[in-house]
Amino acid sequence: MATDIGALDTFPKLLLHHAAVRGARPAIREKDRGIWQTWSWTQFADEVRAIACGLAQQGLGRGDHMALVGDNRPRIYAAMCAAQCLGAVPVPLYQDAVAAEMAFPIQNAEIVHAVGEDQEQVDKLLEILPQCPTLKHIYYDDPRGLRHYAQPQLASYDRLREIGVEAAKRDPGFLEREIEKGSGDDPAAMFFTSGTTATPKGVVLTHHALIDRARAAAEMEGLTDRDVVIAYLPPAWIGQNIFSYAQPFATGYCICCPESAETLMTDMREIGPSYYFAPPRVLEALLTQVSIRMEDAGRLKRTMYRHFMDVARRVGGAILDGKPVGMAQRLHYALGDLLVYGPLRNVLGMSRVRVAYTAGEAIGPDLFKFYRSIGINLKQLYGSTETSVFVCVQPNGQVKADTVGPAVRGVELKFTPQRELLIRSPGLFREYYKNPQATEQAKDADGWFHTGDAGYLDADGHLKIIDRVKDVGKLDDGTLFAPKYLENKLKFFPYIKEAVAFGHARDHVCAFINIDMEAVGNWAEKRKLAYTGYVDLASRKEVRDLITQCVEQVNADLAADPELAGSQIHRFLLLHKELDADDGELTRTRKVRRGYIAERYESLVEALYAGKESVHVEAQVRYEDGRTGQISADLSICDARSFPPAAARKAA
Amino acid sequence: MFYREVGQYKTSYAADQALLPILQDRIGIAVILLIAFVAVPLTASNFALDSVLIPILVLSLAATGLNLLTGYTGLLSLGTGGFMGVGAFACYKLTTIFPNVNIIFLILCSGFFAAAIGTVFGLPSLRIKGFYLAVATLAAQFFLSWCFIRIPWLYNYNISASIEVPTKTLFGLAVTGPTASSTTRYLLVLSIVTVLVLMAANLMRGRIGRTWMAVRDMDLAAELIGIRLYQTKLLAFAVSSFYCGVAGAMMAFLWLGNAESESFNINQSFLILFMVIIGGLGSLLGSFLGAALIWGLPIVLRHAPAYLGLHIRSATVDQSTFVILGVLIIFFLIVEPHGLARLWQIGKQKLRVWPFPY
Amino acid sequence: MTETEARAQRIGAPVLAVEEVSLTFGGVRALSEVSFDVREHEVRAIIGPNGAGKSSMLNVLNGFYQPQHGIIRFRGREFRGMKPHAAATMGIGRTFQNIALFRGMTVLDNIMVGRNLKMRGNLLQEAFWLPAARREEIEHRRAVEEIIDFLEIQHIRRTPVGQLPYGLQKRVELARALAMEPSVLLLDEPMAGMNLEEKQDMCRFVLDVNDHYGTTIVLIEHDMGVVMDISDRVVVLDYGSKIADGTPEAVRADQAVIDAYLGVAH
Amino acid sequence: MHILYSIFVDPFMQMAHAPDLLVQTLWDGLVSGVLYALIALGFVLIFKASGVFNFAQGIMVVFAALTLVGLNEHGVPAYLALALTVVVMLVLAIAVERAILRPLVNQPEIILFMATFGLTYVLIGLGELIFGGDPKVMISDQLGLPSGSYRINMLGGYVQLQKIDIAAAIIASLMVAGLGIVFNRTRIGRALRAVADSHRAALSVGISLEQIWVVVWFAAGVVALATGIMWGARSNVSFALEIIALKALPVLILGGFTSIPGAIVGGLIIGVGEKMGEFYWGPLVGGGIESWFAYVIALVFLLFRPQGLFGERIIERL
Repeated sequence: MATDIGALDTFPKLLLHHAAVRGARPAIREKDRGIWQTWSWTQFADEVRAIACGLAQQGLGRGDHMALVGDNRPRIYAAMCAAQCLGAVPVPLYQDAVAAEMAFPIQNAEIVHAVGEDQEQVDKLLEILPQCPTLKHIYYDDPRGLRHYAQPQLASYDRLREIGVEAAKRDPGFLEREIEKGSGDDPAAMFFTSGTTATPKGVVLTHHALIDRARAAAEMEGLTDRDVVIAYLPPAWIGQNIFSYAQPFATGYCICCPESAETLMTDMREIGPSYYFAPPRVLEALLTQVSIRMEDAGRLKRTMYRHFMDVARRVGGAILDGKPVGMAQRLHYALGDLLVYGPLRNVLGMSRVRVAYTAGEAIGPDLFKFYRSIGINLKQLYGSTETSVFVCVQPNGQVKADTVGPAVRGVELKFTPQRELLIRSPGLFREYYKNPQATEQAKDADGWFHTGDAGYLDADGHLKIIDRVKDVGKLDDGTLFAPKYLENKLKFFPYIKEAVAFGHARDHVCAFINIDMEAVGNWAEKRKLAYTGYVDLASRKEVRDLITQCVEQVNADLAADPELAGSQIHRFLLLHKELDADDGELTRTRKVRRGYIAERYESLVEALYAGKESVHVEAQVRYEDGRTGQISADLSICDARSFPPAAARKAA
Repeated sequence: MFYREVGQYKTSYAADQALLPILQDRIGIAVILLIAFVAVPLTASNFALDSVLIPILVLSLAATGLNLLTGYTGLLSLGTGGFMGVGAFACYKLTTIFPNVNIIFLILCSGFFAAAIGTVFGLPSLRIKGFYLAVATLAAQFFLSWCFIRIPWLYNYNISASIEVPTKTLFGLAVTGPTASSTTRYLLVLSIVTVLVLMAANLMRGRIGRTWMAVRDMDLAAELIGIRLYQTKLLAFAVSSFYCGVAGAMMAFLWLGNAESESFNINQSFLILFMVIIGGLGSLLGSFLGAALIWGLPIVLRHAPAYLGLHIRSATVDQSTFVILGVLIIFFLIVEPHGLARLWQIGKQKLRVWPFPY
Repeated sequence: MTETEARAQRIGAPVLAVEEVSLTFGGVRALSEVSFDVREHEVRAIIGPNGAGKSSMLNVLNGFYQPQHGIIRFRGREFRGMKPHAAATMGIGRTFQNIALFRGMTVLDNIMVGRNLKMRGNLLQEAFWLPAARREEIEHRRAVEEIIDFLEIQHIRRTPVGQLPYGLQKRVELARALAMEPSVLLLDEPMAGMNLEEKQDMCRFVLDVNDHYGTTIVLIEHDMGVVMDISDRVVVLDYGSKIADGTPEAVRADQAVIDAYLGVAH
Repeated sequence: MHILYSIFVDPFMQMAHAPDLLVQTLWDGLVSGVLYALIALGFVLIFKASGVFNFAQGIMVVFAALTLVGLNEHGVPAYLALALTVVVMLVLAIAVERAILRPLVNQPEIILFMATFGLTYVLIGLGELIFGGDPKVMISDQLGLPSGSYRINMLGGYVQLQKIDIAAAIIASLMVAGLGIVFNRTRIGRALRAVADSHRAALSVGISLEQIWVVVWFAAGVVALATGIMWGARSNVSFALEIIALKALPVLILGGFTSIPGAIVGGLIIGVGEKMGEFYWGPLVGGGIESWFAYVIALVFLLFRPQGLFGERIIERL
């Protein structure tokens, strides 16, 4: 190859490389106006050139920061690359965050230029303008509804593009010169961690870090420019950005943006991605959909489905891993593939998935086994924003339900006495922006990053994550209490949407449980149970009995594992409302904010441990359109049978 | 179950609006055409061709014509038989006046005559609707039947008031008349039917098809949107009669070899109406399924006793066919008022979302 | 320059007017000597208690009923009574009180029917799907996709209309009317039977249509809140005759209107 | 010029020359008009009560006549055969209600209309299976129906009036009067009309649809039997009759689908119109125009008054 791979150390250089080598190949597709609009690598490079020159005219210089707020759209990724061409640092923000949450990042990074997708994002930026004096230019992509906006800061993306095209004509070599100035160590992007605790921190990642990790994982999976990825998660989350920005630049494959959230399922089935990433909650939601729809099927189809699912549960995973399986079993599975698993993968849009990752939080073992058993090569991945994602990845053939796989090439792992995991890798972040104390705290002198996760290496060298260090607790009698592990087992049942376990420094474990409105509602309708809304459904006796059965089944599984037998759930209550990010109970990526919940529902936790039968709760709730209302309900507390730990079990 | 729609995405409107956007459907149609054009001529016996396949194809074309009018535009017509007759006699007169002109061209031209007559009898459709319109087409049927007997010029003053089809050749091969082999006639009928049904499918996915369906569903709203009701209805009558005319011409020339007023009487109209209703109003596939069932069933019933070794007087078999046919029509209307095509559509939809129910 | 001043500048001369229009059918006197005008780019509301003749007025405007008396003036031309087809060609589109969608077709086909006036494909071109017909179909499909995107109904593009919930059917009907690229749009109770959220969406769409496409809107509506919010001028009908005409604030304070609604003995 | 003369002037000249022939044609027209009216009456009965356009009314006439004659052939005395046929018609009504109408309640009219096509085929098949396909002679004398004819000399010639036709006219008018009273005055009549307007509305006020439909189809069956007897007396009983039943359609067009007097008046107009047309204008175009002339009359009528003589004006609202 003309330029050796080493010299391509920044994303803009990679862009020019792809435009030269595979110019006609599709770089990015977007379902818009009913069909898939396609940008080839040359077209994408031209778009980036126009926007970069435009931004340069508008005064965006090396080292400046530029905010990007919006859904997965080709123009958002073009703007991101354009900023990098000028040596500026793109800062993607969550598009469903409220205005207040955007103020801190913009002040912190002194952002002058921002690209917003549509009127909704522009309104948020205009709302926080008073607190962000630095913000001078806001470019909007979709002009809908913005015709009468006369604010001076506003300019349309198309106008920016026109300025860029004229500028590029005047000085054709300008962009190449700017790109040459860039080097691997320059910051490529800044991601604000959602942070389950204090204010968010700006993680600065260099070109080198992102590209190196992207290449390491690509080589491991043999990704080529023929692969296809669907980009549907928020671009501001490193989990999505690595797959829809860093890796396509590293390998040249094509990313596809769905038309809208409602059409995601059909768009995914149309595109048929070969390389797929989904956090556990998305996989859970899919499984719940599958079980609800199968429940409504005719008796014949249901029995067929259950029969072949048992076959899959027994042999599916083994066949996928290439382990030896009897011929009769293999034939039986093949029949199942024709009748159930093939069509199921087809309807879920996953027929062409070669590699599927899940990460972001620990996944329930049964949920994980379900996808592998129907032939989807789902593998676990561990990483975080600070480590450019790829730390541990399960290679094909060594996939286990409860580990996250061995370290990826170039990553070193070390453990502190409290079992905290330390990591050293080329993908480490440079610093928390303008937060030296946090940087020291996280990265010590000789480059080890403190992940804050507790875990250990198992016999095959696979990393096994227990929980967040500060969450891993001990019951009074010292037995290990890993709340996330319990919560994931509970969440495997379609009827349970979210769960929060308590037990640290207590004598037994209790839990809050959120029922899944759709699944339980469907279950109730089948039994002719009338209910008015979420609160009424959650308070019904029959629903409590249903959830008690689920909890008792979890307790039975826990009893089988000597280490966890002590942390069986004794008492639980069904929350009167769904935990929601808008009320601060979850992070933007739907992770439980344990500390906040314990503090806010203090009275409920005490009632659980005081052995009370029921507790009254008054809570303020924020509705979708911003109005707040009062919910009051009497939550009755239920007891769940726990099982004696199994006698001497052979080592797990 | 057999559908694998993953990866079939459309990057252009032309692809999105294709007749068969899904790959598996394209494969299905290709297989059917292959069987029809290659396998059948090689294997089918003359009996199968002459008394089963050719009739079904010809009647399917007539049913398609009626479906365009009744299924897609909502105008009930009982004059199909008459319009087919016009096609047959027009073709006969054309061959006598222009003996050496290509027969296929004449068959298609006779369709235009039927279209003209159809439009004339469609004129009342502006002022009257529903059953009342059925009377107008019934008047056409009886009037045309009367003409086929009372106007000797139509059958060249032949005393038996019927027409004998002369032998016509195409590229040296006998195509009509007694010497023409069943296979050639079958292939000719098949190609004409395929082309015309393809044209009908194209019409239905374009502007004209939509205006017809709009007139069927809510003609008042259609008018307020700027659709000229009168022109749309007349166009429907014209195109529908064209199809019936061509079907009639093929019936005389490529199937029976002769024709007289009896073969285009009111019973023929009812027969085709049954095919469209049982097959499925508003579905081209329905016309084929209906024709195959309503024509095929009596043949099967007639041969069933012999096949099963029971020997029943042929008269009783014929009469019981009537009863079974009547019971079948009622049964279908109860089970699926929208006909076989809807059953086929439901089945296909179930396969697409297999293993889910919806 | 505030929002309202921007709107006031854009409203032009009267584009549609009715003078002394009276309509009776079967002895029922639906309208008696009603006169009012509608200005370019305006959102004109027609309100009044049930049976006041609102729908009949709309049906006269787009030619569904022919008035016995009075004149309709549209863009400088006078008509004793409109022909439905003529009204459509001149750019008067409408939606219906109880939905008049084509139940046998999908959402996309319903909206494409709205493009009918603008399409020229003849029988031969369409039957053989010749390039001329194919190009025209694609060009009009693109225009329809703009409207689908505008009204955010991408996810129901291929659903048969009969299966849609009420609110979405109303939106598809608005899309079909917009597909005709009307200069005047008659909306017959577009928000009847909708919950709060659907009403807010429909209000936003009506305003966007008026703003983005510059279409003059004639709106029949019961919900006074909606009328006050989005209409520039209001005409009030009661028992077939006009009892008030003016800005929403003026009309709300008008005693005759209050009596009509609160039912003072006539 | 000659054509215009022969169409518009010559026929009327002929009428003037042979008034008795005119009267005879008129009488023949009236008689066939009565029979058309009777068939139309059967259609109206069922349409008025169940909204179903019963295409099978024609074959029911044939089936009733065949049953009567068939039973008689098997040695059943005439009056007993008549009673038995009435019972057969009752059984048929119950069967139709049970097998066709009940499962198709609330279906659109076209579906019910098609179901009656199915019924027609079933009855043709059954008729032929049980009673054989060949035409039969009506046993009118055993039933005490008058035979022979009166000869009245008038207007310089003579007019032949068949006694059977007079009897038919009397029976027809008795039936019409009876049904008219039942429909408009009695409780059952009101229920019948309610069901016709809307099945759901009738059900909501507790009218049992099944009962009403059986009553209505039975009444139509009896009318069909009477028609079969009258018709059979004139020309023998055969399946050709079924096509002639289609003539009832123009009668309904003229008279309106839901009015009983309309059916009678419509029938007479069509009957007379057809006979006159055939007799005077037929020869001009080669005769035999009887098969379609009735439809032309109805069509011309429709263009001026789409809802027929007595039907209500159809107002379409949006």
